[in-house]
Amino acid sequence: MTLKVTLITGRTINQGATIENKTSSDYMEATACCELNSKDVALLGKPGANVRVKTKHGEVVVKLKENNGNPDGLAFIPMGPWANAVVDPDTKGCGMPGFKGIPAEIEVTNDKILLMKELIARYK
Amino acid sequence: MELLIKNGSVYDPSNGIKGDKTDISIKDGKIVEKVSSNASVIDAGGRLVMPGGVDAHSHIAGAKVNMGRIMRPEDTRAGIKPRTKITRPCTGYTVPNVYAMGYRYAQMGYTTVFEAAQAIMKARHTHEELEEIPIIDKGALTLFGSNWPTMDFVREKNMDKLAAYVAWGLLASRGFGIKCVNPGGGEMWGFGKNVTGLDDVVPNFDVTPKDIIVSLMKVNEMLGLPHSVHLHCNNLGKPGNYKTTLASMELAKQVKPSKDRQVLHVTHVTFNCWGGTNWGDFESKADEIANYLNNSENITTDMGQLIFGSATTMTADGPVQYANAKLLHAKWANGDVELEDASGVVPIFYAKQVSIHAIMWAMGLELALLTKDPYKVLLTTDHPNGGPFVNYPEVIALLMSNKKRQEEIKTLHEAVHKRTKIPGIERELDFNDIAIMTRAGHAKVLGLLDTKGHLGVGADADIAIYDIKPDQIDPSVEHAKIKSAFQSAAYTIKGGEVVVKDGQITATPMGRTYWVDASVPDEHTEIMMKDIRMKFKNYYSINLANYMVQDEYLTHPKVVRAGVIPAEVS
Amino acid sequence: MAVITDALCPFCGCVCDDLTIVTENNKITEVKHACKLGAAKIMGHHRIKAPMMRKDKHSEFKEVSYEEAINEAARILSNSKRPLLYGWASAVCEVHKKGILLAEELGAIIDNTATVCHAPSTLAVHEKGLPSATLGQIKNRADVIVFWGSNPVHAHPRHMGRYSVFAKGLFSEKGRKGRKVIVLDVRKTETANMADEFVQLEQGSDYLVVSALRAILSGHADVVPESVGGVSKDALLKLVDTLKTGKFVGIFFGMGLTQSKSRYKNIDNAISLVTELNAFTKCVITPMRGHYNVTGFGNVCAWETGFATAVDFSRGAPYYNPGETAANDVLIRKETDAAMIIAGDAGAHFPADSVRHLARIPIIQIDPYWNATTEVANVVIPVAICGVEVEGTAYRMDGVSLRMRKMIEPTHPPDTEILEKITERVKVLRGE
Amino acid sequence: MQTVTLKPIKEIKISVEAENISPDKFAGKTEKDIQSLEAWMGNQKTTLGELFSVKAEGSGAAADTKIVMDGNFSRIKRIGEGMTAGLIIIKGNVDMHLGAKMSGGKISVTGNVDSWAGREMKGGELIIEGNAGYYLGAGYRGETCGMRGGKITVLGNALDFLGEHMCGGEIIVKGNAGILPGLSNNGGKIVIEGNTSRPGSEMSKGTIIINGLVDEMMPVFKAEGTEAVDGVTYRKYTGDVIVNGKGVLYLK
Repeated sequence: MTLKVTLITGRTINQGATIENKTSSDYMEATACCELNSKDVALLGKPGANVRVKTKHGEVVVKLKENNGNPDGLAFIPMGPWANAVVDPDTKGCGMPGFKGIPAEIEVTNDKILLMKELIARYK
Repeated sequence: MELLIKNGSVYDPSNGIKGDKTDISIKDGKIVEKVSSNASVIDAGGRLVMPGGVDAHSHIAGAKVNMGRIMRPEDTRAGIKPRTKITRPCTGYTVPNVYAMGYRYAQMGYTTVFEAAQAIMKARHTHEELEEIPIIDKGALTLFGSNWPTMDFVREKNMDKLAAYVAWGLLASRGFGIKCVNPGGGEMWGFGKNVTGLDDVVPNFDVTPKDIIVSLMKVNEMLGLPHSVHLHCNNLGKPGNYKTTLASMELAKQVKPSKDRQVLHVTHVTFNCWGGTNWGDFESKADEIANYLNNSENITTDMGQLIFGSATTMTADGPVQYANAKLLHAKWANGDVELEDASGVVPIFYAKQVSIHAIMWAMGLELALLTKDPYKVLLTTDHPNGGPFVNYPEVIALLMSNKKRQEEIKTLHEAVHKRTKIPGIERELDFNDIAIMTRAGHAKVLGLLDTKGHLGVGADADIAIYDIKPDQIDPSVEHAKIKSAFQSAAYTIKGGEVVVKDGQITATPMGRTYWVDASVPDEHTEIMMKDIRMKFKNYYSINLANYMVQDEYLTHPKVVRAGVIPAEVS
Repeated sequence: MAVITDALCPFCGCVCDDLTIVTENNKITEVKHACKLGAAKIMGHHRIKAPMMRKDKHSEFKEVSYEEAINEAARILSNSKRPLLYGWASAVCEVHKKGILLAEELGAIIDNTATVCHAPSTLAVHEKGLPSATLGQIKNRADVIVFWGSNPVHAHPRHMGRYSVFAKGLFSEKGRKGRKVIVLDVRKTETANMADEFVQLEQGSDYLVVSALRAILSGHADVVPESVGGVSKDALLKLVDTLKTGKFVGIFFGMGLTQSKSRYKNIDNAISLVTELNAFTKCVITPMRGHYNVTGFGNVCAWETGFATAVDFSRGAPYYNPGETAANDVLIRKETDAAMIIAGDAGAHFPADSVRHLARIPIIQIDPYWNATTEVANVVIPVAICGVEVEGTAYRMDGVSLRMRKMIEPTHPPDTEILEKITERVKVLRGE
Repeated sequence: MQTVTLKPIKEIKISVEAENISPDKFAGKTEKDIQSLEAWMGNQKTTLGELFSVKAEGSGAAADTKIVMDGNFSRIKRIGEGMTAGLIIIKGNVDMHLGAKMSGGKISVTGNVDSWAGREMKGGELIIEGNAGYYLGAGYRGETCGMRGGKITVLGNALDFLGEHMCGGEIIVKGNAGILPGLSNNGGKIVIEGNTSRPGSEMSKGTIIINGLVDEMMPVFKAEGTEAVDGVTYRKYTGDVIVNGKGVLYLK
């Protein structure tokens, strides 16, 4: 099943608490995840599953998480390298890329979540 | 280092020199009796020599100046100049970057400039910028007029505590003197309101602007501060406000000066000598202010001259800036500072065909020309409120030439004829008057006449040489030449070093920052600090330990000592 | 054991100045009063030990001397036709000054982390100004507090306690009880859970909602349709009424506005709303700045160059035009041919396309920590941590400047020293 | 009559600022003079001759000067900046700020132009056969006036913020436009044949005509029934009511 969502990215407290420790598993746990409400999560599978998030700009595998503050069809990935694999680079004439409001598709996958090092290595 | 300036036509009003051919000897940054034969020599060749310019009221550094830059990239791009081997890049017209600020003043022969308003809580920012303004000496006046401790101590009628607070506030902000802006109004703006006159009661504090002004004047003289209270009157920006200005000046009679200077400096009169009751019957009452000045002894003013074109208004008077923004449909920055004061920044364009602007243009000139004693009216534009300081030469030319004024009047809205006296004023100021209004007067008003604004022995070797031969020019006719000569000094000498030659920057030494260390009895400070500690505990959003400006922010300090004058002397 | 009181927190734009730090043998053993974010940073993480260089992006780093790394950094930068100096927000203002001087020397673009955070707010300030106030003004007076597209529970954990929702002051002695708290967001955040009113917007519709509020405020409710951006007209009318009748309204906004559809125009519009509200009450607006000194960079850059960020020195004089001169603009266009990333992590916080270009060009990283930028760097120069090991100036989100304290002695040189040496070396290489 | 032909002679990756490519700057100059005119590539000062082959024929004043640019100029900024007269014909794509501040003459482009084409334009004509970027005919940061006069025609699409702060002149987009066209329009005329979204916010004067679909309508306009413009019936709206605007928005 592929879920069509609008993706936003942003800060979380755990992302912030580990931001100066980006090689750690804590940072990865805090940021390599995608939050959906339980209804949307149920459409895909269970929290903790690996999901592939795909946009026009790229794709990335992250862990599925539940956040019932999200309305239906809204996905949230904490800011960081995993989120940035799929955001819109267009700066819209004002210098700011599109970190929020990106149409995305989400599906469960067996692929593993890349480490920060591996993720960045893809760009080399 | 020795330097000798020969053959200058010297104007040094406070030493009574009016165009005499006098040599000036300089050693180690000071003016001395004479120098050895090793001294390097500048032959002024009969050209005009004056003390370095002094500006007692300009907005050159701090939170609101920088907000002006941040909100006005269109102004920044108006004054772009790439870096050179000596100079950093310059930007801006009304809100220049720090480098342009120093270079452009120096290029006009100015060597000392005072920032006219800093809130204590934001003083660290002011000093960060002052530290990067090259060449000139500088200092900053500190806002006290709406501070909660000020109003508390005024209400308690406890002048000892108020004096202790002012002394401590000057230390905390490394400030030079007391600035009082729309007293009481800053507090009321906290809830979007304002005072309407000297007798309004400020809610919750139970004091009036009058109480605040008089009390601050009293403690200013108790402390024997070099400068007097520096007042931006209530009701600024409202037609009819000249009455408030006159009533504020009248308050000065209640206090005796502690030294040979005014007890009250009323600033940028262009913005508070307004007659009429609305924009329709708006008229100049600068003549009334001048008349008052001519009949009083202890008040000084400055012009705040309007310059046509782009300006950026910036002031601690928060409510007036909101009113401006609304009136002009312009962008508006507001900067309330907790427990202390307000501020606002609004861009404006002064147009010759707008009646209000034409009338305001006349006001500063009327004030300067109708007031007999030039020591009572300093030349300022309230930079950048009336216009940028780079226009001082334009103002000088207007003051020296009735012909220029009449030519200008022809291009203005007709209201200038009906609502001002300027068309009929024939007086033309001479070089001595100008030297007072741009140097000696400022130094005297600031209380710095010992080392600034004159060329006598012991003075700082801050000197300007202009490409004018005073005995060979008729300023009335050749006003364009006057203007261009004052725009671009032949030499500016700062602390004995040539920093400008032929209008070009030749060296960029760092100037000093003046601040006043005023002593009060320890027991007064202790009592006062109890209140202050309570305010930090309950109200401020930072801790007392992080409030005071640290030594690191004054790498070239110049401390002026003052303090409570014992009862038997005062 | 040493105890430092009134210490300042070098994490977020709140710059809390009431921390107590306990140290022993030049190690921080305890941090009191800080939030989770501040405590984590101050307690410290794994550090880069020594300067490192590598032949190409695929080979392993080798430790080198500072001198070697600095010389290589200077060589890379002075050979560059379109250098970018990016980051700065996690450093004190003293570092920014050195950085701007280096940018001038190189003819570089200098940009800071606001470019992916609140730089759009600055663009809005160009249009409409910024009616704001210090945080203590909110604390003492505000009876209505609005968080729009910002989530302080996560991003500024002590904001509500120290400055806004719960803070007590002279005219707000009841604290939380005397205040109405409104949250506008696209999802119900933890901050929204604490609010009296939560207004849920459709993602990307903030601009429309602000305009609807302004239309109602200006007496034109008749033109507003029954629902705007997922918010009912009734809710909008009620919101306007709440805002109008507050005695002092404090609005805080975050990246929900700066990064969504319409970008800076959302803030532009919101600033107008605030200005117009002042006809009815006192209202101020403040951006929730992220890094503790991102506001400082904007200030230093403004007083030195006239522009707050994204300054292009390529022709010797400052030129500014985000959309053209901001970091991602030049990276996505693949113009940048060398970059220095300092006190900010472009590798982690820029879109993939930008990082892809960073991975193709020589990169110098100056930072205390190993992060995503390290993965694409050629030269890595570790430095002391500003605000922990180095003192200096920082500007709180409301523009109040504060002096960060030194808590322990540094084990690495400060950024200022590295920048000075690079600048000196660049001058030598250029024969100056 | 003078005709100057420029062709790229190398691939250019770093943007070049070439405000000297203008009939006013070329008028009366020899091939050699033109070759030695300054341009900046990043932080390197260079010349037009280093970047382009320059062929000049004839001589004349700016009004009689035609510049023909043939090739890919997608990294050349500020072409025709401030030009007062003459003609620039570009067969290819160009970078930002094409015809910025121009007050006369004509520029036509067969390809695409990047952002800020016609920025602060005062007069003259700009014809873009391809697509335009962001801020077409807009202003500079912080200024209250963008385009003041002249005419811009885009045969393709334009991106966001077109005609921002326009104080006069006319912009016609045959394709679609991005969000917020005619923002703070203060007297200009904008015609969009295709689709757009959020038009006319904060407009105080001027006219915006949209023949395609409007994705999202600003909640700040008063419906004024229908009105015919050049024989076509439109729904008419006036606003922006927030600023007591007298702007007119015509939707099909």
